Amino acid sequence: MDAFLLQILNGLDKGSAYALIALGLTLIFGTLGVVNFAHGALFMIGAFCAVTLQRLLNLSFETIDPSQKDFLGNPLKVKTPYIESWFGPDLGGAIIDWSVPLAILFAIPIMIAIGFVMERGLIKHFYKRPHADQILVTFGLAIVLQEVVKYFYGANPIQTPAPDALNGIANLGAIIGMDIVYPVWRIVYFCFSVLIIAAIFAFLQFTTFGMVVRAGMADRETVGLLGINIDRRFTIMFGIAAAVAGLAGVMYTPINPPNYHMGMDFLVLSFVVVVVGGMGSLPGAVLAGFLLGVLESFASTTWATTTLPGINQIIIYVVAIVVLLTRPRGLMGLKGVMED
Amino acid sequence: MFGLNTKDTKSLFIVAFLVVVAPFILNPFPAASAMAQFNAGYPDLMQKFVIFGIFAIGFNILFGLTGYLSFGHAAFLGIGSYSCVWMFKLLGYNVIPGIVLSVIISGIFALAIGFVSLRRSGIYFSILTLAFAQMSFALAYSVLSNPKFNLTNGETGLQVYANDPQWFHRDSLPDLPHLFGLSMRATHKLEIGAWEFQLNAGYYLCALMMLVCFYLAIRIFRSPFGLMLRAVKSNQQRMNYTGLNTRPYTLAAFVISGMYAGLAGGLLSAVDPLAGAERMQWTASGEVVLMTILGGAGTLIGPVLGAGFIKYFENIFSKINDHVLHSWFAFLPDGLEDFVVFLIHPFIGKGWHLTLGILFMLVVIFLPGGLVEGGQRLGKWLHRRKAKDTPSAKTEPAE
Amino acid sequence: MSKSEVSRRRVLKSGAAGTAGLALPTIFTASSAAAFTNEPTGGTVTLGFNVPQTGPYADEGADELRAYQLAVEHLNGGGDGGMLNTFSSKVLQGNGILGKKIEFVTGDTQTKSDAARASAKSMIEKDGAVMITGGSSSGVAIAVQGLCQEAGVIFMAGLTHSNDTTGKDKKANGFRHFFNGYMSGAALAPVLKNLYGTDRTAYHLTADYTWGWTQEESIAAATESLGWQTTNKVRTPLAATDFSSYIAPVLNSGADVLVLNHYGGNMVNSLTNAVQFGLRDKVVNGKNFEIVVPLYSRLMAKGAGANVKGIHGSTNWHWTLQDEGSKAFVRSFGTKYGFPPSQAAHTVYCQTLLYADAVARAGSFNPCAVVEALEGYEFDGLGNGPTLYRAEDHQCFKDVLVVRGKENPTSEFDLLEVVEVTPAAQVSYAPDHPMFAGGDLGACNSGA
Amino acid sequence: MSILEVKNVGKRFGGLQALSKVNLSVKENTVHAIIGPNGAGKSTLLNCLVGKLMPDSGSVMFDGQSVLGRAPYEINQMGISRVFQTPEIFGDLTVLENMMIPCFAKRDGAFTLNALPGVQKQKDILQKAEQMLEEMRMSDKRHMHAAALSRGDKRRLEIGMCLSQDPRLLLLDEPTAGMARADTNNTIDLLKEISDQRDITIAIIEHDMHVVFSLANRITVLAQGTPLVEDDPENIRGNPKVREAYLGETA
Repeated sequence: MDAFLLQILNGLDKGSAYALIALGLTLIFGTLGVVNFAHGALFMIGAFCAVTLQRLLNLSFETIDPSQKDFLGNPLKVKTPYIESWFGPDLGGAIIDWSVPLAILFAIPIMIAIGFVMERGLIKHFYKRPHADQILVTFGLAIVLQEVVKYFYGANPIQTPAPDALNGIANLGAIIGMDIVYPVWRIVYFCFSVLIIAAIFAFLQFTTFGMVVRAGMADRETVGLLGINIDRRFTIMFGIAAAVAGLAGVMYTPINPPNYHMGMDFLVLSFVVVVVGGMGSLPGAVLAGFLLGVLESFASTTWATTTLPGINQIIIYVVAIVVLLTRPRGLMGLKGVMED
Repeated sequence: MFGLNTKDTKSLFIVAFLVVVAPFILNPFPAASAMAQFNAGYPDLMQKFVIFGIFAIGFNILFGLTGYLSFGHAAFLGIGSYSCVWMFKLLGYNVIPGIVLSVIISGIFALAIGFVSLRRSGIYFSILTLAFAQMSFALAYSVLSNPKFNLTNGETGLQVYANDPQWFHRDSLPDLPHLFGLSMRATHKLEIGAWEFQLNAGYYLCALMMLVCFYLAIRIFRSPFGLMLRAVKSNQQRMNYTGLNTRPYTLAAFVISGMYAGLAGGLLSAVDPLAGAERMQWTASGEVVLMTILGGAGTLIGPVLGAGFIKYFENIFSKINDHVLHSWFAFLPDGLEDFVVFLIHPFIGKGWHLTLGILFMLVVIFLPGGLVEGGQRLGKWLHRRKAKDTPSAKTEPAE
Repeated sequence: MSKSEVSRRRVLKSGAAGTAGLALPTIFTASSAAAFTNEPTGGTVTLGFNVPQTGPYADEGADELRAYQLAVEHLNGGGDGGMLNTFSSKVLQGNGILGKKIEFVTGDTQTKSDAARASAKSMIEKDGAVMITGGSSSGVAIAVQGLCQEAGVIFMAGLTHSNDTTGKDKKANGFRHFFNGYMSGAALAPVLKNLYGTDRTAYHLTADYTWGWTQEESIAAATESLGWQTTNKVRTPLAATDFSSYIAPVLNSGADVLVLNHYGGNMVNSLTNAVQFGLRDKVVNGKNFEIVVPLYSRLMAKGAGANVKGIHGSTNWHWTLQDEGSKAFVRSFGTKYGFPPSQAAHTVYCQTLLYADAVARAGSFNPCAVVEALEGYEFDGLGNGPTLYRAEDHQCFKDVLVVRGKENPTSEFDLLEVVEVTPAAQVSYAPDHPMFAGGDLGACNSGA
Repeated sequence: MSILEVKNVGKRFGGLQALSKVNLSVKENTVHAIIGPNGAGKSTLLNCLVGKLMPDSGSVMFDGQSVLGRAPYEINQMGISRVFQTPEIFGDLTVLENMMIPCFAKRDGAFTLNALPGVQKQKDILQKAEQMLEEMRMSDKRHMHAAALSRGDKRRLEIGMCLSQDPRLLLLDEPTAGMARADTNNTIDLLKEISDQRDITIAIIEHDMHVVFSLANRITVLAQGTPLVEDDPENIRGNPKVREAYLGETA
């Protein structure tokens, strides 16, 4: 039973990342009608915002300590972060320790700016072009972005730990008298995702801006005829989608250390999620994200893999095929979106 | 000729000519010169050019004509490769049975996958094909290579072992893939002055296959069937209300392009008898999409150009290192040399992906019709210049 | 005058080659005068360094490339000579190989068999490389080794740890300096016994491809012979990034040791996840829960950060070793690049030296002569103590290091500490050991 | 003799009864118009005839055979051709190619793997397509991309494509919607010519009374998903029920 609950938690946790990425992807599909293959790269850039902030906070000056030797036998250069010398070791240390949560503030403006630049500088020119062209150009962009990151940060994963206070495990089952321990940061990640998803839905549901965007998603031309500048709003939506992907990346770093190709790892999967959810459907993306996350977790159990060898590697695709064959437009897809 | 109109016959002959003399024109720089780095006229790369040319030509029959964007065509490439190596393992190293089987087996798989996937269109179709290909990849990489039932030999790749049956193998035959005794690795080196050219048996076999494929593709493009496929891309609704059943048309195109992919896979094994699972990964499927679009989807020669373009970058740019750069710019003063190398460094060697990514973007942004459009524009521009020159030349005497 | 010479030469050469080509299609080389593939005729010899430059192992590839360049520098007489000074064989003079200056070409394996073979082929066909070396994964090593066997050049494997490389996929033209899965198990087992006792229950998580399987088989066999139980062996997909759903069942499985048969990004993530789930601080059956990573690499340990603390594993070589060879290598590498070399860098540096030395001793670049010179060759001074290149399978037999993640690292490189140097005798096995059976070395191929 | 018999056809969309108890009989070699105000169910009825929608009840017989349950292409092969409200043509292909496709469909059936002989070798098809273009007075535009044609020409092309199959029944869905007056009149003339010269039945759904009364020799008026009356044009013009339901405001 507790094993079952643990896998549910794992699934929800995985699903959080899928849902956040897919949400952004489908927002861009829905609003701009653009297939954005660079969306995984945005997730990756978000993660590297956290890495960058960690590096910035750790910027150090060197003092030579003659009592210790480095690997070549020279006196060891001891590094002290500026932050620690400015704020004292306690506060400075705490700031460094909390670099990942702090990176949220750091990442939001950066990701929105990247989103704006991408949309205005590149994507804008591809609204009228075939989807194949959009795929190619955004795929090219994704390669460029990831190679640039690789150039500066290398190919190996970079450890970006969560704050010590959030690094341990919590006994979730204590309330119901069971022993279900789960990493605190993963719980944080799940709650964070739910919060972001709720915020996006609330934003679209309850603000005038959101209403216009939703109307635009349904029928761009009509809204345009009303004299509303829908393009500017869509640009902002692109920025928001980029920020969502970026935040998903920032918060993901303590779960698994980021590397430059993590975006590509998630890209194919998040496309499957979006399509299973149904093109252009925001609730569909979220639903499919969590659903596939949970199914993937259960397929990874020993029970599943001994019954059907290899099921853990193909479950996502099996589900995708079954869903698409039984529900032509995914779980909650709209008719006529991306069918030509 | 060959049932083609003059224009197509001409382009077929041009392609045939280029393919035959490729070992020469791809090696324009003397072997010892610094520019030899850019020579592409060695057997492996030339084989890759034509084999991926076949792959892309086939993909183009589906994507270019019907507009159905398959993201899983690498599966057929991989299946073809595995089939061919299995023939090597069971029958012996003659390439004919392997190539024939690779086309048949991939055709069967294409029929099954296409039958299911073509029930949907647009991105839903793309994701279905992607899902099938990724499943094939995942299974080939691990489950199908377990010791009890080793169909693919997993990560290492399927290869011929000494204890394989090879029923028809005789000692007089080469211990490598061969065509009735002519080894696919047989290479004739021709040294002309400072130049060195390599004429390779495997390359010419693949080249011949590519010409046949190219010829068939022209015939298909120009046939009523090709017309129907273009009609599918243009307006399925009208197709249906004109009494035409679109499903078998798209399925036939899917199977044909799957067989092309299988043939390409078989040839890959024929020139190098090892079939790796990576050939089926989505990135490999993506590659052929890129080749086709980059070259010019829906055009006859575009996919071949795109294939050559990508393979050239992969194989030539990845091999340029700082050492080579320094030797090129050695004539510059030291500081400047280092600076130039520093500037170019991110784009070569391990940075070849970056260069390729940038080029993708540039081509798509500025040449929506791919390289073929680039060529057409260049041709028009030259034509205009010529046209400008000619009248002035004519008017001169009058004055 | 020079003009006419060129044209005469052209006529002669192409004529001769033409008839030879028609009469008997030769493999790889055209002029039947050549004794073997890519026989170096000028004042230089070309080596092919085929390493991952893109993809997840690009950093290891980059480190290998640095070591290769250092080795070439040393062999050509540049720098401080590095391990040439401590190497037991003294035939290398610092004047290249057999007086020919070493040149090299580099390529990108992309950690894909196809790409690696394409890159190696271009080195052989286009650049005339007489030896190919490199790689950072077993699949690639085996694929390229097979190619080199067919082509008739020597392959000096880089980082490849699967038993198969010198087991069922061994080839006469291929040589491995790096240790393997069996050796990891054999070296780790006694240390684990001393540390954790004989009454232990192990849970295996294994990367689902050939290397993972041979690693799992080796370590499970070694620990079971100590009396340990194995509760479960779970295969994880290579593409997996989040291991939570594989780690969670460990919690209540009753196991008290988790063995992670993962490498690279897989290892970084699975270890990070295992620590996340509190496994390192867990107590099962009154015993501290332990995690073991059979194949350690410092570059990967860096990716896993603080999570490696106190976790044991094995490694081929580590820069903190204090023998003269290691010290000399670390000094010249560190001086040139500013940081200590990785084990991948070490093994490829050694391989390059060993190849050069074998050619020098054989007095020929002919692959068959090189094979003969390397087979059964014993040497010392390359950082691993006395080492044997066994003739039966072309595997090096040398000491294996058991290492542990350091609790208090003094620098970003100081992540592992050597716990034990397991002597070569203890990790040796018979050439026909079941884990290595089924292969056939075959005869050396010089391509002639 | 009636070529199309619709009996008791009903169709619901959720809570909306789009069609109920529709009975319709189209006589051979007539021009039969179906008119009605917006939302009367005209398009739904048409879609039921061509296989796009499956009615919930009733039967649709064409020339003695049921069309229900058949795919659109099968129904077309039975001899029903459809002209859409906005011309559905192959925009990426040339006018001549557009015209050849229905000829192939007529000759080769719903699917033929005719992949090797060139299109240019199909002399009979070429001849027939050229002849049809001639008839449509579009020969001079044969190498234009169909997408580049004017609205009126697209309509002519589409009608020509349908006629090239020699259908027994031609269904037209508001063929003059959105057209300028001159284009509308041209289309009326064209359709008149067709019905006069060919052995063909035409069923037309139309909004524009000018078109209806210029062409039709039988009219069915549909209101709220059910036929109000079926009669000759003269009688319809004078029918108070129709005036009330539909013409009252517009006539």
